[in-house]
Amino acid sequence: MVFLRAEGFLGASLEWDKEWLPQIYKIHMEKRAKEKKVSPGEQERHLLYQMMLIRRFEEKSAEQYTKEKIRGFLHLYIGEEAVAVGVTQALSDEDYVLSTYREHGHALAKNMDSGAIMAEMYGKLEGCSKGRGGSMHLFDANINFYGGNAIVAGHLPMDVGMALASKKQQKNIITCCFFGEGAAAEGEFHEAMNLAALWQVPVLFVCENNLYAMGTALKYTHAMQDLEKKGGAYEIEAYAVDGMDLIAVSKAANDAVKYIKTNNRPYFLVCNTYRFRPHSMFDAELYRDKKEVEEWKKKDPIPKYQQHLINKKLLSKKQIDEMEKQIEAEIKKAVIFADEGSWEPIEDLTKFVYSGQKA
Amino acid sequence: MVFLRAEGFLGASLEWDKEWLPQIYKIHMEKRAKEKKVSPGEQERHLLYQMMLIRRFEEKSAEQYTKEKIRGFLHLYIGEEAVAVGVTQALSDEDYVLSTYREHGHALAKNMDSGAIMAEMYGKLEGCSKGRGGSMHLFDANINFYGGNAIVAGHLPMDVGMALASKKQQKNIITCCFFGEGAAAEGEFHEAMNLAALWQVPVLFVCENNLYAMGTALKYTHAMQDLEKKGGAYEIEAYAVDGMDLIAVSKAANDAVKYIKTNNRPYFLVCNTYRFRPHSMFDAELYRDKKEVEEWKKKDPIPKYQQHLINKKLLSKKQIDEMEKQIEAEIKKAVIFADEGSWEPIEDLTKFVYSGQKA
Amino acid sequence: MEMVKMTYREALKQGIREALLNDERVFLMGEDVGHYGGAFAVSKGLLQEFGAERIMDVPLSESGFVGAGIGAAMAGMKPIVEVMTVNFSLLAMDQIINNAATLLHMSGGQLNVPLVIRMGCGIGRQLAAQHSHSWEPYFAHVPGLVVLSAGTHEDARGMLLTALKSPDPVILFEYTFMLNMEKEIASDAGAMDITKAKVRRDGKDITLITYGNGVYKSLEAAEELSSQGIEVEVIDLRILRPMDEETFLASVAKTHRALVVEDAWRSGGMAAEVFSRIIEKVFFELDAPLQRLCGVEVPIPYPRHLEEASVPQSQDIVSTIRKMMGL
Amino acid sequence: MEMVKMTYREALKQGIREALLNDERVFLMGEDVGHYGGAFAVSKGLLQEFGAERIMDVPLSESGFVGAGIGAAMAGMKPIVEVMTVNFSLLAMDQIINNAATLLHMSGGQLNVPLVIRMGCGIGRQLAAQHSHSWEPYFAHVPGLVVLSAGTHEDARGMLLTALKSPDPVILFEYTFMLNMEKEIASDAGAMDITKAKVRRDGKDITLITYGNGVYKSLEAAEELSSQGIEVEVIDLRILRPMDEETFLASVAKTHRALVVEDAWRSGGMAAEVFSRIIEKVFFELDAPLQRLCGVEVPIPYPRHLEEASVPQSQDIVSTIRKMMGL
Ligand SMILES: Cc1ncc(C[n+]2csc(CCOP(=O)(O)OP(=O)(O)O)c2C)c(N)n1
Ligand SMILES: Cc1ncc(C[n+]2csc(CCOP(=O)(O)OP(=O)(O)O)c2C)c(N)n1
Ligand SMILES: [Mg+2]
Ligand SMILES: [Mg+2]
Repeated sequence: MVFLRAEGFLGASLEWDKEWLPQIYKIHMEKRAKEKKVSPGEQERHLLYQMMLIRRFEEKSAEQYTKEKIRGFLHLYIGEEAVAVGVTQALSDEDYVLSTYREHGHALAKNMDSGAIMAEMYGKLEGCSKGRGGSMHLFDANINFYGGNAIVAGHLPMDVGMALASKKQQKNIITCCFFGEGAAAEGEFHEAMNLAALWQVPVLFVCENNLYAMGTALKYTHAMQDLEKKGGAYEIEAYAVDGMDLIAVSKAANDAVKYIKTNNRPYFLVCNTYRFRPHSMFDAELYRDKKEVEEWKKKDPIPKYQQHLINKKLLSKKQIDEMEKQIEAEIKKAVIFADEGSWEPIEDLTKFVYSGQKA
Repeated sequence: MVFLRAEGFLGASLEWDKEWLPQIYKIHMEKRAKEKKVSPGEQERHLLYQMMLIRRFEEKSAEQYTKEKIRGFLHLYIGEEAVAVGVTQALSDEDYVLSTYREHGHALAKNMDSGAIMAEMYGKLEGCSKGRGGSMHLFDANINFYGGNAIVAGHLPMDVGMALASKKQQKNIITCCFFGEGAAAEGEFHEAMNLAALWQVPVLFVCENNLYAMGTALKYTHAMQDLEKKGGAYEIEAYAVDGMDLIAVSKAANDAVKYIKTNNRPYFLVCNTYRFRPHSMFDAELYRDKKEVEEWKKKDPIPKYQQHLINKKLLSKKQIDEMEKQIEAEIKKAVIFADEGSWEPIEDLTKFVYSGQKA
Repeated sequence: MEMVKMTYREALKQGIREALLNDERVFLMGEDVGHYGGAFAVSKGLLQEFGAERIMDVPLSESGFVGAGIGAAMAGMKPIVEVMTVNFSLLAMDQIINNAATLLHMSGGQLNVPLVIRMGCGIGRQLAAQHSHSWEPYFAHVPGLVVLSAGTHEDARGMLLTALKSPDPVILFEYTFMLNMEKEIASDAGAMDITKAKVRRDGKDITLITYGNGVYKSLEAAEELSSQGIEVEVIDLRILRPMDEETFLASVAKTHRALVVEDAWRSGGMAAEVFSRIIEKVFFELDAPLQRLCGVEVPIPYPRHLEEASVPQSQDIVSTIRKMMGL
Repeated sequence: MEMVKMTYREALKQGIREALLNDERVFLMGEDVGHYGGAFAVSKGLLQEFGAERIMDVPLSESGFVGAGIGAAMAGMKPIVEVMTVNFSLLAMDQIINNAATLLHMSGGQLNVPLVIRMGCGIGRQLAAQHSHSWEPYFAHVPGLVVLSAGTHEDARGMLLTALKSPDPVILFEYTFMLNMEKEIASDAGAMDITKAKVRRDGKDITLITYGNGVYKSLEAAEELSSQGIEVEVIDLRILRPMDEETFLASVAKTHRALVVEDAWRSGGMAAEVFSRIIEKVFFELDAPLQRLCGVEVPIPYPRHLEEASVPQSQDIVSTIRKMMGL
């Protein structure tokens, strides 16, 4: 196979892409198939499980916040679960994922350990970022989850750089980044989209359009509100999908990944969604109507997907109950893990300022 | 009239715009007509004069550069004259103009005194910026010329802010800014376009696409090279015009101004042009073919417009000769003015760091 | 003089409100200043009171709207631009330094930029490494800027009003840590001078120079030390640029000892500059080496105990001064 | 040791070329580094030699391509990112500080960023207020960054090679002013240490601490002073962060006098930090107040005579030292 020949970095010229890419995609799909649960409905129930886990995990986080176990800013993802789960199921474990400060859902979907997340939010040494980061800064390089970035849009250029590296290294992976519609107004969005398209790197840009950037509604953030149309300004293929529908998101994400792998070009996926909760725990929600929130809650992706699986006979009420128990147990374990975690000694404060500093 | 009623700042609500704007435009056009030269062909010859003046002034600048009278970076505009002249003729004297480091042409078109420009490039106290700025930083607030900005794209946000101020103050003016196609890759372009469209402020964005940003060709700068299409990403009306053709540029600029005045919205005008000279005097031009330059020189806007006027019987060879003499005299005067100018005393070095510092 | 109790947040809000009432050229622009009510609820209610032309919500685009503020100021308005926190100001650094601070000079004195940029600053809510910085030294380094630090409630209430009279760009630091803190201030508190440092407490034994979050912490430490017989003179720099050195030089000439306290990172912080001026101007007055207590040189960590350990606390001040006094 | 004559520009280029030859993970990315040959002709010919994958021209988008460099470094490459001049680095400040310098800490030690950012720095070509700054102090203030200043031809040749071995982000300052300057360097000059300051000239009477454009100017002044009987010890800081204080502290302990020279603005410049360390560590060794000669606090003006007046010149050094020595 062509890509096995290219052992070192940077050896091959740009020309190989065209013949080489469809092969890569085939191999990728075979690998994904192996990773996926195989018995009928198993994969579907797994996705449902992930959405439900995110939901319950976040509810528990809110609870721990009011108990002051978690401090700082806590941004909940509740309502948007179909996006993280639907997009991530299209990725392989080796793919890089970058996210924002509203990233618990993406981290869980990428299979980050829920105990490590909870411990991180407590600020404990056992947290995924050794407690240094808290809720906004989840990192786990082992599972290729690169944060947890709290400067809005600040991760988009990095994202392109990681994809550039993977292209130069001829790793057959893509880099996926999540960001809000508010982030798309930043100059970094513009620069990152242009660079990705110019360099033809495998990036999946996922814009989670939840209609608000803190309290600023879409119409005050963007003059042009069909965000997917922004792809055209960079010759980037783009698509908008109903982000409240797991099936639609999954299909769109699969298509996007296929496009990226076969064309070696970036892709811009807009997921139209809604957060049911305030922006963070500091938000009095003065800027939107309770009624609007209630309307959106009717589109809750979790019951919708449950119903779909029940209709398809891939899920029973009993299985839902079991899942709930399992999730309850997992979250309980996570909380105990966090509660029992340890505080980093103050003497270690300056650790991690430079590599190889005193451990 | 509606707008006479609104005396103070900020008094009126946003609603008045719609009825009020066409009236503003009418008044504006009457005013422009008065400013314009009135006898047949006078206005046309004036525009030709401006283009020729810019050309000769720049040639003289290059000469003064080799004599080391002018130092630093000198960016010549030769080849692009139709853009500055065609756009500026559509503006009124009160309109704000902002430009880049390649701004001699815009300054002259806006009627900046050629002696003050030459003296500035010499670094003399009599220069338009008291010699502090040099070639890249021409400023003259009296004629509403706001630089002379050498951070690429750095003036675009300011531009929007000036237009915002004029809107709040209900001044019936527009803000026009010139920038290169390279600048459009910067995040500031994205942010400024979006803000201008959101705030519906009267900005004319003029992108001078001369195909190179220093030595980086358009195809390495933008994934999507039909720059006017970028307007759509911000719901901004856009148009691309042959920037080597004064008549086309003038018409496009007049249309743009009309659009801005009647809709109170920004406009994005792309002028496709070419610089005949190196990027600056430090450029060895390794990145483009001599042949390409020669091809473009055939499209020189000055002979083209001369021929047009001759065909239209609005210009005679004799008149051209006269113009050339007049220009020669004006430039000679400018050089003498600069030569005879004075150096700022070193004791005044820290003047102009804060307002009202020792004079 | 009648005194009223109010939070630092309320003091800030009253200042902004008064500025809006005083001058119709003034408008407030920033992310979430309007509909949301301000990220830290400082501008809550102002949109309803003054309308959308005076209280402008802007998209996430720091370089864009700060630059727009510069343009609006050049063209005759008096914008107050809020950068939600100093951490995000890096995105607007080019506009602030290469444009706002430079245009006057570059244009040979033609273009002044009467703009005020307010920024939340510092630690205090466990917001971790991208939301907790103390970057006053960055701005204090730049000729052309006026840099103010509101370390007390009266300055929170009044600095803005004077800043808006400045013909040149002003950076005004406000402190997240203090938002909920209640203090008494004069009921008629208004515009504050923005040219001089202030002696916040008289003392004869040692000079403590500080600003921002350091002010109340230092006063607290001074109280405790006073009960131990050490009289600390506490000076609030207030204006970080152009720095008023007379006030602290006079104090050092009196006490012959000085400590500088700040939350900003140690290397290249404000303390280093204060040291330098003391050394250059009153070196022979010193009875002991100068000392500084600064932020630890680390991106601020999330857990409370580490966050607290990363900036000087009032107990650190007490023990350092005791050591400096040979106790 | 065979010596060869070369310009500072050539030294830089040889360093980059060697880095590209040494390690195939290394690539150079920046505005006009390829087809144009580098804004200052430093990378001329490298595109032809190494191809477009190793020498990448990028669009004007400083935040974007610096951020991309960070990402590429995180993912196993060794990017050299050129920011044409430090003046434009403000556009990438958020990426450099909030990401490159912070990721290691914020991720609890997981993500290091082995990136080198090269920047042209300082005055020298009458490029005026938006193209002439000396902003080393900005970067030297930031924990997590390694900040290098190539004040000599051998450092121009060799610092980059060592920098590329750093697991953490390095900012490497190069000086526009020196590009055409020819000096002799060892024909086998290679990687240079990046942990220690260097005594560039021994002396017993006074310590002169400098970096960057200050080095050759200081050596020139020292020569002249030597002929007048004053022996100046010239120390090139080289590493602005983490600063090697031992070298200059030892020198001050020997000479008991010190002057710091730099092109950067005075208030909050590197000199202030050097002062502070001297005061904190060897205060009682001082026989006289420390002094500093720094950049005048003004955006750099265009005319040559004003540009020259805005940074210390070798004659200023001579006369200041004579005064400090009581002559
Ligand atoms: C550069 C920057 N500016 C401002 C903020 C403060 N802030 C945090 S989240 C946020 C809104 C972001 O909205 P969006 O991108 O739509 O994401 P969402 O929170 O809706 O998921 C703002 C303004 C920040 N963190 N970074
Ligand atoms: C922010 C910034 N980056 C880089 C530069 C260096 N530089 C000056 S002009 C230029 C090219 C600009 O190209 P374009 O916008 O197309 O304008 P043109 O010079 O072609 O008129 C560059 C890279 C700069 N001045 N500012
Ligand atoms: Mg959003
Ligand atoms: Mg161009």
